[in-house]
Amino acid sequence: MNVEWYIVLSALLFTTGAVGILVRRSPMVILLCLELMLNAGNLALVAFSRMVGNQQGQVFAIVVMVIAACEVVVGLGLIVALFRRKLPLNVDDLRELRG
Amino acid sequence: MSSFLLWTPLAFGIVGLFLPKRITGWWATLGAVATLGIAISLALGFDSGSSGLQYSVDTPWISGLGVDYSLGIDGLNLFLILLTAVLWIGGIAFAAFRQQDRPQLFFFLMLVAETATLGSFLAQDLLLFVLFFDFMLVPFYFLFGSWGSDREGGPTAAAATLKMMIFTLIGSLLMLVGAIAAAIISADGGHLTFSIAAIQQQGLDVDSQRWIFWFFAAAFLVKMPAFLLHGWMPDAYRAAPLPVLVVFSGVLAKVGAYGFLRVVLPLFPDATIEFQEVILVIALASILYGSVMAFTQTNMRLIAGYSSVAQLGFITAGIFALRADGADGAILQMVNHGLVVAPLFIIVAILYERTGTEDIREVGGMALRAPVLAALFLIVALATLAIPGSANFIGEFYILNGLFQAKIVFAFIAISGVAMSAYYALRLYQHAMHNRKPDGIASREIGLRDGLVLAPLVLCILALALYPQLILRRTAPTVQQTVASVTRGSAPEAQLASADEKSGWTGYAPMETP
Amino acid sequence: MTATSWAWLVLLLPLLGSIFIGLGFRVLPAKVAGVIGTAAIGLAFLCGIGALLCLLGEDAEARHHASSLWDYASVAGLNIKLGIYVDPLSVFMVLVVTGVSTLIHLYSYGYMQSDQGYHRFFSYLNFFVFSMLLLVLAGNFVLLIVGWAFVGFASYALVSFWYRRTTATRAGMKAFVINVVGDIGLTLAAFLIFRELGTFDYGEVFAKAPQVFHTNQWSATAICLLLLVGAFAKSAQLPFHTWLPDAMEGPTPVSSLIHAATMVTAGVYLIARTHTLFVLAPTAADIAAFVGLATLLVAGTIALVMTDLKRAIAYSTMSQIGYMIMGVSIGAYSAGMFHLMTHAFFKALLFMGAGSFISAMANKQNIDEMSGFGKAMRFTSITFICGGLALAAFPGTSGFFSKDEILAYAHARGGMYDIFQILGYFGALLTAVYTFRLIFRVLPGRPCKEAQELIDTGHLAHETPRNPATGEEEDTEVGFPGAEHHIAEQSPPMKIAMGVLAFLALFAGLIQVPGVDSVVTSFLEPVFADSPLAAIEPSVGAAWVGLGIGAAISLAGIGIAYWLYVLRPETPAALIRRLGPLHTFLANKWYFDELIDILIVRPALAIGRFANRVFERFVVDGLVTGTAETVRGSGGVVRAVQNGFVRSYALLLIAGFAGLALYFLLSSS
Amino acid sequence: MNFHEPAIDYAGISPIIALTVGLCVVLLSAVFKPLKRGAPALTLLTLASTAGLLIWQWGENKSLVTGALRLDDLAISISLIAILTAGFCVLISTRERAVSEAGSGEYHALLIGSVLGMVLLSQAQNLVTFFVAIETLSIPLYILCATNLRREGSLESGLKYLIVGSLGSATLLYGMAFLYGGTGSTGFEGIAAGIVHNGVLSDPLILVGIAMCAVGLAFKTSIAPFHQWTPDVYEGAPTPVTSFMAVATKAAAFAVFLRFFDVALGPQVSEWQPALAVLAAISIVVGNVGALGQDSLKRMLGYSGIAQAGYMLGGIVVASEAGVSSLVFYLAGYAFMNLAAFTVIVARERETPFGDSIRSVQGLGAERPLLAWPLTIAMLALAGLPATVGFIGKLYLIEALVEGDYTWLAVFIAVGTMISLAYYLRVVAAMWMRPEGASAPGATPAIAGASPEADPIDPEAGRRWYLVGPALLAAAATVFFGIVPQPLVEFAEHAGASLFG
Repeated sequence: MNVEWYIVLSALLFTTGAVGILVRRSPMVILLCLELMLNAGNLALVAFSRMVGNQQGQVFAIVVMVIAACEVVVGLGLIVALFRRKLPLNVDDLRELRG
Repeated sequence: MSSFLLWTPLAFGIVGLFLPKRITGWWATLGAVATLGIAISLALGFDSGSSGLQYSVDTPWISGLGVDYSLGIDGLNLFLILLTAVLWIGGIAFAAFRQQDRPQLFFFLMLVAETATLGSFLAQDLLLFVLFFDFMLVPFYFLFGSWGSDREGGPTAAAATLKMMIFTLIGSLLMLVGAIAAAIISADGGHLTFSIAAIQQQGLDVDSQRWIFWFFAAAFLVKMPAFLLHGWMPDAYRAAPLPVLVVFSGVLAKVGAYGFLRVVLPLFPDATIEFQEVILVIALASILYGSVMAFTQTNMRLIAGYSSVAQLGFITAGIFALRADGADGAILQMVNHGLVVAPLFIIVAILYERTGTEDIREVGGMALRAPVLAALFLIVALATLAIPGSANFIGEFYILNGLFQAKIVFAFIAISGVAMSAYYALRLYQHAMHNRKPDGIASREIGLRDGLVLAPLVLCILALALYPQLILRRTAPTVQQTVASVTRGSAPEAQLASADEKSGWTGYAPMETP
Repeated sequence: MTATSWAWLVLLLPLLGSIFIGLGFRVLPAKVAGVIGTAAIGLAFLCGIGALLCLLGEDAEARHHASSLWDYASVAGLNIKLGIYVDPLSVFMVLVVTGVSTLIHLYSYGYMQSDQGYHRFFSYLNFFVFSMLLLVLAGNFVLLIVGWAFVGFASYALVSFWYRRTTATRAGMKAFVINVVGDIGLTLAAFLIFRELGTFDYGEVFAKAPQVFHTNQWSATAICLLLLVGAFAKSAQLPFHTWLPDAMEGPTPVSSLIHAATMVTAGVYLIARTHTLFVLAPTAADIAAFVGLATLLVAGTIALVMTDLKRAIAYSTMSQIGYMIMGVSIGAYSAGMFHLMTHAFFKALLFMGAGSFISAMANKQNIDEMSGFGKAMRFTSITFICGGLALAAFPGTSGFFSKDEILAYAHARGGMYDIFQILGYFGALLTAVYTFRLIFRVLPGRPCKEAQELIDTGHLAHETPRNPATGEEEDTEVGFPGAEHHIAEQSPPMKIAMGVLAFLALFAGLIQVPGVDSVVTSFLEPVFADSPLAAIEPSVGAAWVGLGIGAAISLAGIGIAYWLYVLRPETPAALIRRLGPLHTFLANKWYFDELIDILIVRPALAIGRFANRVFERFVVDGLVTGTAETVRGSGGVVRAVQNGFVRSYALLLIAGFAGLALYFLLSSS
Repeated sequence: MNFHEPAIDYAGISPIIALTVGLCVVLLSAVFKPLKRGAPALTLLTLASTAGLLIWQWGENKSLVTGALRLDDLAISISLIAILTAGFCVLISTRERAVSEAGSGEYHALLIGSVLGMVLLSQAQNLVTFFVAIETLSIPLYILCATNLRREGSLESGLKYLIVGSLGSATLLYGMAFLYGGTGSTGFEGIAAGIVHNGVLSDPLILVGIAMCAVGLAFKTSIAPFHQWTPDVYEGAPTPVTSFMAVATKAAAFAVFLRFFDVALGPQVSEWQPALAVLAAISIVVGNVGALGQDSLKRMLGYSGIAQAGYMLGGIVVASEAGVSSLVFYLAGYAFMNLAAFTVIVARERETPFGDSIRSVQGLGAERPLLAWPLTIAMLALAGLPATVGFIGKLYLIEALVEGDYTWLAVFIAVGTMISLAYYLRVVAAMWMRPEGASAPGATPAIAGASPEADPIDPEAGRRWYLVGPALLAAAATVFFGIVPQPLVEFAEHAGASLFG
């Protein structure tokens, strides 16, 4: 069993995330999809680090997890703020800024 | 010394910003006079025999980019500098006699404009030239936009001015690219310098000459403005405040023509020869179109404006005859045209104050109570139509002679512009001064103060009419050299036809003669 | 003092006079201005005499001098000096010009008295004389052009002297523009001369030309034709003549000085001056001769029907100049110049007379309304008749000798040149008829209203003067002679001027009587020595035969006129009825104005309108606005894409990435 | 057993330490009542000391933390620009609504955090630090954008920025993964070596990797077509934050852009050069035409920022020392112009009801010359007119481009500049001239000002030293370096030399 499979899987994850962002309206789900994409990256990193045989990739992956966490936190914070302001939790309704 | 000349107006302008409203005008006038003084002292010390640069300054400015602060005076720019100095006095003094809104700013900008213009004449470094050339527009942008007049049914002053800015900067920015390209290509990996002399010495290959030539030509032709590129002119001229228009149309248009002599001919000789006829065609189109438009317009400003289009056409044609006499005439004509168009606009302003209109159909009979004004106007009008005996005639005579000897057919077409100029210039004069006076128009004699502005300019016209040699003699050596740089040193005397060697009616490019 | 320094003085005096009067218009009293003006010209005349004496003091070959003040504009191989050229020809012209001008100044001194623009008038008049002298004394083609244009301007200024008259200003414009066309012709000729000979200087040109050009070489012909454009425009020859009749809008002294005596003859002078070139280009010379002939006939026919007194005389001027052009072109140089001189005398005189009549008629110029002035204005009538006789070439008068000399020469030249003699005589017949038509219509008969008043009171109060052309009321403010003014004839200066001219008109011919004496010819002889044509001389016998025919024709003409206008006053009307179309054709001056209008004026204006309404708006402006709109439009697109949907932003981002990735993959493989 | 402590170049990382310490202190200051007011001062102190340390390190060229960072003049110069901007941001944030909303300490702490990210980013020469830095930079910004909780737009911009930004970083990360996979290293040199080693011109892994990284970076530098967040976020975010974002983010992102492409992907220069050139051209066009007719000044500057980014990208395209220096020079100049502009906008936002609409500056020339001049100068400089640093910057860039045989891109810049005049001068006209028929004052105030939770109006704002001062300062610098550019040129040349020396 060789590295391709892992890459294919991660690619699938990545696309799923991307498509999710494109089709879903709820900011929550969109955050999830972003997570998905980041983790696709992680998977690829780990797989590659196995392939090339050094640890840099795995270290990278761990760092990424931390960062991903931060992003989610911020994202959720924003969503809460929106909710507090009684704003619709639907990205398509957030288009006061345009043109 | 020449940088002294360059910065004096600016210095006065900055000081003027902090003076009380009442006296700023006079302060500015003083500044302009001081500048003229310096200019004259330079002219007096000018060695008319030599073709080289004099009073030159040359110190590195941005050594990292190979830009030098280098100025210099030679036959090409000496009299254009004097013209600038003279006309600015006219414009500023004329404005100083009148109530201006936000005077400090107005006169500050006027003087900034003078420095910028002088800079573009003095600059001997290609990039410095481009810099000043572009910078000239900034003060005029504010002057036109803020002190200009909106036209009902037409664009506001701001809009008209914006049009002018964008239009004229098209060329200028392309010129910037062209200038940099010229320097880099000619440096060819070596030490990068923008010094015109150095670039000329190193020379450019023909292919790059071709496109760079057009980048520069675009800038200069728009500035003049030449036929088809004059779209900005009518609106801008209508919007502009007249004192500013005096210097604008008097001097700025010339910078374009000057650029051809200073930059294009020396740096891109092959391209110049290659495109000689193209430019000549544009020039002829400007002459004919400008004249035709001039005699169909009814707005005095536009008559003057389109006549300048025609005149600049003559000047361009003279330069691109690529003969010493043509180019000599071109420079002489630049000065002449500046000297006639400026008083013309002052007179338009004076008439406007008396009649409240700039439409020649609504004025008339002004000569009745204003014989002096009429006389001054008459002289200006006659000079405008280049009546033989005026320096303008000598200018056109040299230009057309050069053209005639170089490209005879073009000369025959071009000269028809002379007849039309006779018509529109006299038409302007007659409609304003003669015939019956419409009711409700005050015919007042020109005031002493305006006389003080107008008379000296007219005197300059008369003086030059008596002795155009004054200019010709000093410009000739440099012009000779500049033209020779294109025609590969074959002096015009060599092309001067004698019985045996000459070609038929079709005309010949001068450089082809042995 | 040398001839040249006299010549410089000749130039200087009128210029000073003009400037002085012009600047002093506020301070100088009117009379003083007039005196200064007249004096300046008078002194110039004396200086001219001085120059003449100097020349006569030298032997014939040496009688040409060039002198220059300073380099006017000489760089890059063009060597243009402020220089004059003095030789018998120029001196001859100087004398004619200054002489006649002095008398006309004298006349104007009285005639313009009631005019507000007195200073302006004399300043202009002096300036004109200066320009004319510059024209004749110029030492190179550039200065010639300068003088040429200056007289054009002076003519403009004086034609539209009463500048509140729309007709006057329009006429002035017409005169000026047509003259500029002439200037352009000269300028191009100068360029061509420079191209071929490399100089503008008379001396060098005339010296080099014979070596450079072989006969009828294209360039020589071209030069001459271009010169002719100038000459015709100035001398009102076909087809450039239409400005001259309109120029009669100016004050009458102007018509008499500029449009009869001096300026309009400049073309003749030019041809004579450049005869060297014309000899090398016989074709051009013949063309000139034929144009002259055509003009003299056309103008003569028109003059037959003109009812406007001044315009009729103007056409007669055209026709007389036709004689001169014909003469100098076929080689009768001295004869041409001689006719130029005599014509100056009698034509100036005729105009003065006409001026008096017209002012008596309160500016009505229509001869149908005039009659009986013979009794009313005796002196004027007598001088007018003298002028008429000379013009009609009545035996013994000046016109008689000068005109017939030309025709005799044509005969002597023989060959096709006989045509000129024959048709010339026909022209002479016309001349006699129309001249005495005028005289018989104006002088005899039952005095008309004005004339009657004159006889009764000796002075008459006009109704307010009206512009004969438009009928609009003249405003006397600009100095148009006011309602209350005395008949000019009374003032002595005018009488002197007219008297002297009458004398000259009658007897000036006697200085050149075939077989008796030939003052003009022998004086001008050195100038034309180089021309083979000058050698041709009609034998005395032939000349006298010619004179005989001439006398017969002139008497016949006068007789016809008498029969038509005195014995059978109704016949003209009958003739007009009979020959209606012909009459309308002539009365409309052969429709030349209309022709030019259709061929040149209208097209030019149409182009202008097109440029203004269509081209400027749609092409030039369209170029600008079009570009601007396109840019703005694309801006709209960008902003439309910026629709605020975050998901579409994401989409674009991903699409962009896809594109980029694709590019890399494709470009590398 | 013996323990080798790693050799740590404390001097080298001292700026980072300083920032981190400052970050903690400021954050804590929010807790202690007495220090509450002092947050801005502390922030300025931190920034100043960091700047000092950076200047002390000027001229160094060494890699730190076992090759994770590289401290050289490029990094230092960029960091200095970022810090300068942050300083301005602190000043003009005084009395800003957002600050009170978010709490002074937090606000400034976030600001420092972002600066820290930038300093790191400018030094990063390893994929990991690269990614970490870019997120350290971004995440605080997401929050800062949303700090004006009262304003819907602010929150919206925050969320939009977050979503699209994370998408960008995700792409970036994935690209990094591929690069790592393709070359087996995360260090820039390592990657370069790897590329050379497996002679990759055809390795899809690396190619896609490059593409993705390019996207990620292009996004941060708001290069079209990855620009769309820019106008919205610029308009929505509190103006001081916008100014900080507009300048500092661009600077830092361009720094790593340079390092990454010129060092790591150096070997493949011929591959990515044309691609980037096209991107540059696109953003020049998009940015300039998009900015036409925008009534919101911030939005307009957002679009103009896109165009300017396009110009600057030229400096990377040519991949030469001149390119780097010209880019650094342009960034420095860009900082001054933008800061001047934004400061004035802040002032007007506070003293007029028009928010950042162009109407807020109408007649400014007569009313508040001290604000009008800076804005005018800024606009003329952005338009690249002579006697301002903007002209020299363009000159420098064009020189680099022509030298690098990308003259057509130079022509693009020229044309773009020409279009840009239309909207820059519109602002100038509004200040000094009679209003154009188009934007004559109408009834409805601008969106920003109109909404019920409009910020309170401070009629004196136009006179406050902390607004006028920075504005004048920035404007003065703009003109000064336009007339005496030599020092700035040398500064930029060092940066260039450090990367290619």
